[in-house]
Amino acid sequence: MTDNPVVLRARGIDKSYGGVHALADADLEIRAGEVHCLAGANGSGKSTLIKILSGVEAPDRGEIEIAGTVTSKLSVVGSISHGIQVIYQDLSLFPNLTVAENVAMTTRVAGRARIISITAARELTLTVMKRLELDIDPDALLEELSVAQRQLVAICRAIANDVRVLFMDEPTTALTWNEVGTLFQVVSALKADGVAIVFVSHKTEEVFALSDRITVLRNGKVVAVGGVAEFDRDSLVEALIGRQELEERIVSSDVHDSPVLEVNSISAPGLFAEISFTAHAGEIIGLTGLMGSGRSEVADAIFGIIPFTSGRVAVDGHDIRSGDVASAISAGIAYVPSDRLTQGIFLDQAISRNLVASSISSLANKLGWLRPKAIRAGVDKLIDELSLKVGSPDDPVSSLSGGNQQRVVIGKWLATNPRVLVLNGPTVGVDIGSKAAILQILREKAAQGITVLLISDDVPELVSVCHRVLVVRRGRLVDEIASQNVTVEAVRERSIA
Amino acid sequence: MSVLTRTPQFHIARLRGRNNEGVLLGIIALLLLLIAMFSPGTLSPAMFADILRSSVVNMALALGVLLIIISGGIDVSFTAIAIFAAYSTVVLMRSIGLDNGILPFLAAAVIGALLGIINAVLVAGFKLQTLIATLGSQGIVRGALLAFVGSVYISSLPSALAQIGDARLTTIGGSAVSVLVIPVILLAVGLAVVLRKTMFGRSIYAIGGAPESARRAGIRVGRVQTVIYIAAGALSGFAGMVHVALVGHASPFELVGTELTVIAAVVIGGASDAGGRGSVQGVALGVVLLALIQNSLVRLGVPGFWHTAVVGVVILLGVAIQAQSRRRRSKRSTILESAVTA
Amino acid sequence: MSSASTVAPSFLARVRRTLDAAGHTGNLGLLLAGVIIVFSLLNPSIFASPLNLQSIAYAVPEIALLALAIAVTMSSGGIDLSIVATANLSALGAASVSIALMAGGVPGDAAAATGIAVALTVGVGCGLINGLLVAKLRIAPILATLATMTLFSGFAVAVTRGTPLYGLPDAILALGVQTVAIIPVSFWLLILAVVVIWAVMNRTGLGLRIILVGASPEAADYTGIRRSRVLLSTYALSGAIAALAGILMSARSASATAEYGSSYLLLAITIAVLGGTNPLGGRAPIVGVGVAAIVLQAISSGFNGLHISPYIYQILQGLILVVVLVVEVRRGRLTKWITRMMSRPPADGAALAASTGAATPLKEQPTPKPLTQGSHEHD
Amino acid sequence: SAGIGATTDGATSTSTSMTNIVKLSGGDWFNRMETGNQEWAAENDFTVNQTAGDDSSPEKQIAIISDTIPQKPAAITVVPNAPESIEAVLKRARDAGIIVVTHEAAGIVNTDADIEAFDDEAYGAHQMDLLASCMGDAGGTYAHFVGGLTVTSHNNWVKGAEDQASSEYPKVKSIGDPISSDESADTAYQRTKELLATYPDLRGILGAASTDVVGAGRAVAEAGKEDSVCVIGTSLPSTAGDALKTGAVDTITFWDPALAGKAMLTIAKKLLAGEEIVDGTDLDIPGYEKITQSPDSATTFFGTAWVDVTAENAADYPF
Ligand SMILES: Nc1ncnc2c1ncn2[C@@H]1O[C@H](COP(=O)(O)OP(=O)(O)OP(=O)(O)O)[C@@H](O)[C@H]1O
Ligand SMILES: Nc1ncnc2c1ncn2[C@@H]1O[C@H](COP(=O)(O)OP(=O)(O)OP(=O)(O)O)[C@@H](O)[C@H]1O
Ligand SMILES: [Mg+2]
Ligand SMILES: [Mg+2]
Repeated sequence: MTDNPVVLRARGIDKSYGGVHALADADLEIRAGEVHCLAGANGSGKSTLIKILSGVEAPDRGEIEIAGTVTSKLSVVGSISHGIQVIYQDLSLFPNLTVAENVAMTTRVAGRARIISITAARELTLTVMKRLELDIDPDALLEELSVAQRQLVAICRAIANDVRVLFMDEPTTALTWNEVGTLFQVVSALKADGVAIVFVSHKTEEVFALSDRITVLRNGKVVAVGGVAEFDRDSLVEALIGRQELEERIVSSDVHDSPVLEVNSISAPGLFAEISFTAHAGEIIGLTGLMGSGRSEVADAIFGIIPFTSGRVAVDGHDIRSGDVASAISAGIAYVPSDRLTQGIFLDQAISRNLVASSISSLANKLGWLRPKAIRAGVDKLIDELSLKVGSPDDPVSSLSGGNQQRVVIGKWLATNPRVLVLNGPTVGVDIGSKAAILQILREKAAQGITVLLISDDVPELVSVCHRVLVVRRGRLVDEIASQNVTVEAVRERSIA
Repeated sequence: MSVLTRTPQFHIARLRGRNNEGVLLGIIALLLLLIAMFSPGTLSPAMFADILRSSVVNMALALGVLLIIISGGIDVSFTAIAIFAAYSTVVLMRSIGLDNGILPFLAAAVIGALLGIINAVLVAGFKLQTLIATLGSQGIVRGALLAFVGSVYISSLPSALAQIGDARLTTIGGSAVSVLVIPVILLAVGLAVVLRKTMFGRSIYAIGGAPESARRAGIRVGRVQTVIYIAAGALSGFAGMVHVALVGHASPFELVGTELTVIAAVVIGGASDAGGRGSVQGVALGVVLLALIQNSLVRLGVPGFWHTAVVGVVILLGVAIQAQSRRRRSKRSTILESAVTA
Repeated sequence: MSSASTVAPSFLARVRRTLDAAGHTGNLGLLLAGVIIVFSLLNPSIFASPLNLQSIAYAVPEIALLALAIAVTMSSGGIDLSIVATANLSALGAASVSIALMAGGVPGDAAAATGIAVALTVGVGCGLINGLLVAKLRIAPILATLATMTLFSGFAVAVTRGTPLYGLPDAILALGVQTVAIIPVSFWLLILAVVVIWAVMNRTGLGLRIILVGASPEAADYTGIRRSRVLLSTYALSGAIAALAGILMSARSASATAEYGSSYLLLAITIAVLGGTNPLGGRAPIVGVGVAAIVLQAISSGFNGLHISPYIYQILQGLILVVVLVVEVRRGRLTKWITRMMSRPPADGAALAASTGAATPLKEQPTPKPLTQGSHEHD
Repeated sequence: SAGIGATTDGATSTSTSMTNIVKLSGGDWFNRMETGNQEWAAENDFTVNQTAGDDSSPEKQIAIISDTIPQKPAAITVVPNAPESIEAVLKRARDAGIIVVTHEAAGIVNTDADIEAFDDEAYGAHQMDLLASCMGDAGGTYAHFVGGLTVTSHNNWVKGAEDQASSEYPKVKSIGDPISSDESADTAYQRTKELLATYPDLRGILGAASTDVVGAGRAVAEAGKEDSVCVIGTSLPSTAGDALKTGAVDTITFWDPALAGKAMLTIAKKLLAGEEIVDGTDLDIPGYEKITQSPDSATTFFGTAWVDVTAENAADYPF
């Protein structure tokens, strides 16, 4: 691999956003036909580096060398015409256009097309989808697709072009395991064609399974570069966060017998059917299954976002009205949703406002007037309890790193003194350091008698905190792995089956 | 991997049209039926000519608004631009003694385009929100017209222009169809083609749907916006001239104040206020629907004092139907998702 | 060396810091001071005279209240275009009820109180209709209220058959002409309303919820905020404020009609935005909106006093809106935009060359010069 | 009945300026009034400023009157957009010692004198007389356009015409409510086309806004019904002259705004000089030689200043 010619090289890249130094003197070298992993904790600058190499952002300093020319800044069209393609972390697709138009868009822009042909776009799309063994209606509007399908469309769009360097910014977060498998096959095929692939992932297993070389970023600086053989799990984790990862199974034996959350045979047509389980005070229950198995929908239904048509959900014996978030909250359920940025936080609002958002009524007197002192005390307590790294509570929550933002979401719910804490993928896209902190919070809350329902497909994470793990498949609860049997192997085996 | 089978309701959705064109046609048919029941004598070919006549100017104005709404913006300055361009063209023609039937339309379009640059600078250059930018430019343009160009009613147009305004393409049931219908139809068809078939047109939808994605796909967002606002200015200027030619006089106080009606027509025609959606066909139906209502009130014998209220009810119905169908569409998306998981 | 030279900078620094803390509203305050100074110099005998300041104070309240109604709905991420129609309908409600009561022998003050209550009820009712359309039927606010604007004013024309209602009780009329400590009663009412609305938006659960819903409706749903209930309250609040404006309008014009204030709609939006309201929601600068209303009215009044054409004022109003926001958005954008617009798009195959400005092959020149930022694609 | 004199201490004002506040800045009508103002100012030792809002909304007019008060002119003459709406601000002006004279505001309370070119209902009746004589013995149905449904003077004319028809011309019938043209000739044109389609036997159209007869006349001419449909209404020769020539419009009526402007100023000057305005006062202005006091309001006076213009005499009125 190291003999292959360099197709893209970045040297001494610096980039600041206001006060945030996102990249500091970062170098990156990409060779033809390699799979290059760009690793780093949240906010370490991976996405920023990709945006600079695709011409979306201009670096403050540094140079980019591509195809024998050196520049201080690429244009988007320039990068595309040099065969650079990106699957962005947020996909960057067009919800209001059809699948075919989405797939064909970049090729047309780069080709300076003036007139477009729907049929040609459709054909292009079908060709690419055949290659990926996909069957998505090219005439469907993108907004009608599921998140996983959109992810696949983004992949189609990237490889529909004449691609020489393919950046994939966390492309697997929304995919099921078999979709990930197909993606890996495509990656191998592209690699065989001499395409360079730059791959961002927080999943260490993926990193080792796929990459030839690894570049590790920390706080905007490159802290390690080398062939995959030069790393092992521990050294990678150390490079990522500068210390060893703790992911052993720490589960308290302090579970009470009293049932707190009772889910009794709830169904929602087309989503899930006859789900039943009981969770006790102090218990952390894992809920896992393939993407699209219905596990997220079960969580949504318990919180009242999706109505269930039969069965009942009760907290401490009190029934919750189907499809009524307010009744779930007043029964003591708290919910950390899967999409932090759009569902979890109010991005431009102050950290303090985010922290009180769920407990407004308890912070107001009978006439609806807020009690400023109570608010300030509550906010300070939470910041302390969650060890949030904040400048001032009046700063916008957008000024926080991803891990801290996620802790704000959890804190917002802790302020309501919940009986049941439901978390949907709380550590997705969160770096290892924050992840450990979040899992520790869950353990502490369980120890205080809160019931925790953790929806996740991160098996080591489930193993590390859960007393029991429930497995959902095709909308049904198919398995329960009891405490003594919770191991990485067991969970993985049973949820794939 | 995921398999998406096309469900039957998907085909029904296609029948309704992506922008509810089918539903709009239904409402129009219903209104015609009402007229046929309550005032059968007036349901004549002449009525269609009348509706065409009263749709022409709004249609020309709506084309520019459509461009901006698809791109995710909103414009309240276009009527000011329209009347500025048309009125100052007439003033200019009178002062230099020019008498021509074609040039004034071009001149008004050019003046409109120049005024469109103000919006382009504010939106594409300074990144102001479009409502703010066009509120500001509306005041500037209208104030400049009345302060510096003129504030008097010009009762007779240069004769060649007056002739164009009076020229009939044909007469349907005693009602004249102005030749000015032709350029407006040509512009509409042209814009429809541009929006559907050209990269520029698709870029407008892309920008309206997801601006940051558009930039990342290599679309020059600022440049497209600049062209949009200048083109919308030109269309408004042209529309202003059509108005002046049709009414046979030039008054600087006209058109301004009708912007919300035109926007309503565009939105009833299926353009999304959030951007990324809308079609020329839909807008044409929206414009015709509003013209039909306004033209039916007398025919249906609605008392004069109730006219505005009835128009309000119909606009409410129109926007409610569009909102409901959008909701249904987002529901469909979850249904499809469940079809995948099942 | 006197201590004055050392005191001055620190004093200025303190002023600067206070203004920074006040942010946009502080800048508006500066603008207002500037406007007053300029017009006092241009028209010394008249502008700063108590009578003229009084005249400004008479004009501000109704339009400021309408702008506040807009600001409240904007902070929830919506807009209420029906405010003027609501104000008129409310005023008509107040007028017809109080006139009828007085005709039936009820004392004027009681009739006035009842009338005001009726107006507020009508205003809240109109607001609830808007709220239902926005929250339950999920119609985009700009469209829902565009429709109700036409509906409400059409309804008002129809029931009054276009004729104005006269003979309001003296207690209502007094709001339009009386002063307390030289300042018009209506201006005192405005101050009271600003304080109350500010408190509602910043010190109550409802206000916080409105702002959060405006900041992110989806996150609000996932936070357990009952969005439709909040939106209903938002539009009801806006309707109530509009009703108050309606009462002041009828007090000032001594009558109630269906078509008063048609020029106020765009002006109210302008004031709300100039005051610092974000049309996309999440911000409710109530005091800023009040100051913005005074700024525009002071300029308008100054122009009238100098016999400058109202059309010039219209230009200036547009300019102020645009310039204030442009200055805040950031300078330097314009030159960037112009260069970008002037540059030709690169020709086929030469995309990179164009994008790199002065591209140089690596071999020939190992240390590339820092390249000029010129023809870049960067918005 | 008793005449009126200045009821304020305004007679002591030393100012020699007067302000004429009209409905809308610019436009033929008030430009003509301004011509009269300046002629009058040149003949009398006063300066006269005309001012107005940038649109004809009552709220802007209130603000302008309010802003005029601090300048303390000797008098203000006002043509209100909505007479009722300026009562409160006029009261403030009079309290500040300014003489207030109004026009097109019969019955307004807070004025020193209101001078009307004519009695609104008499004017409406006069238009009905013209229409009835044009329609002939057979009579028929007619429609009435107003500039806006809330314009008081237009509504008064409508009422005057209706009352005249029901008492004098039983065969002349209104189709119903007046129709709003929104002050737009084009709207009048379109509504007229619909009227012609809906009421095939329509025989007459009355217009209140100056553009109404232009639009209506055009629709009538297009339908080839110049001879069977009478189009009569308020307009100006400069606006409707062409339509009169072609026969699309039969007769227009109006009053000369220049003379109305002069009448207001003359009254103001008389009041300032301490003179009284009484029934029969001669303002020495054509049409206002012997003004009559309204039976309903002591401060309202009527002239007889309306003019009927047909194709024959249009050239006599160059505005
Ligand atoms: N968009 C932003 N604007 C302003 N400041 C920011 C922004 N993003 C991050 N910061 C600041 O930069 C700091 C470093 O961010 P970064 O994402 O690298 O944190 P981190 O070390 O990864 O934290 P965590 O472990 O919680 O994810 C943050 O703590 C924050 O104060
Ligand atoms: N547009 C922006 N404005 C302000 N700060 C930004 C912006 N984009 C990125 N940042 C900040 O720059 C830093 C690097 O962000 P970047 O998105 O590159 O991180 P990342 O490594 O991709 O993180 P993640 O793993 O969460 O995707 C972070 O502190 C981030 O908050
Ligand atoms: Mg990233
Ligand atoms: Mg005739």
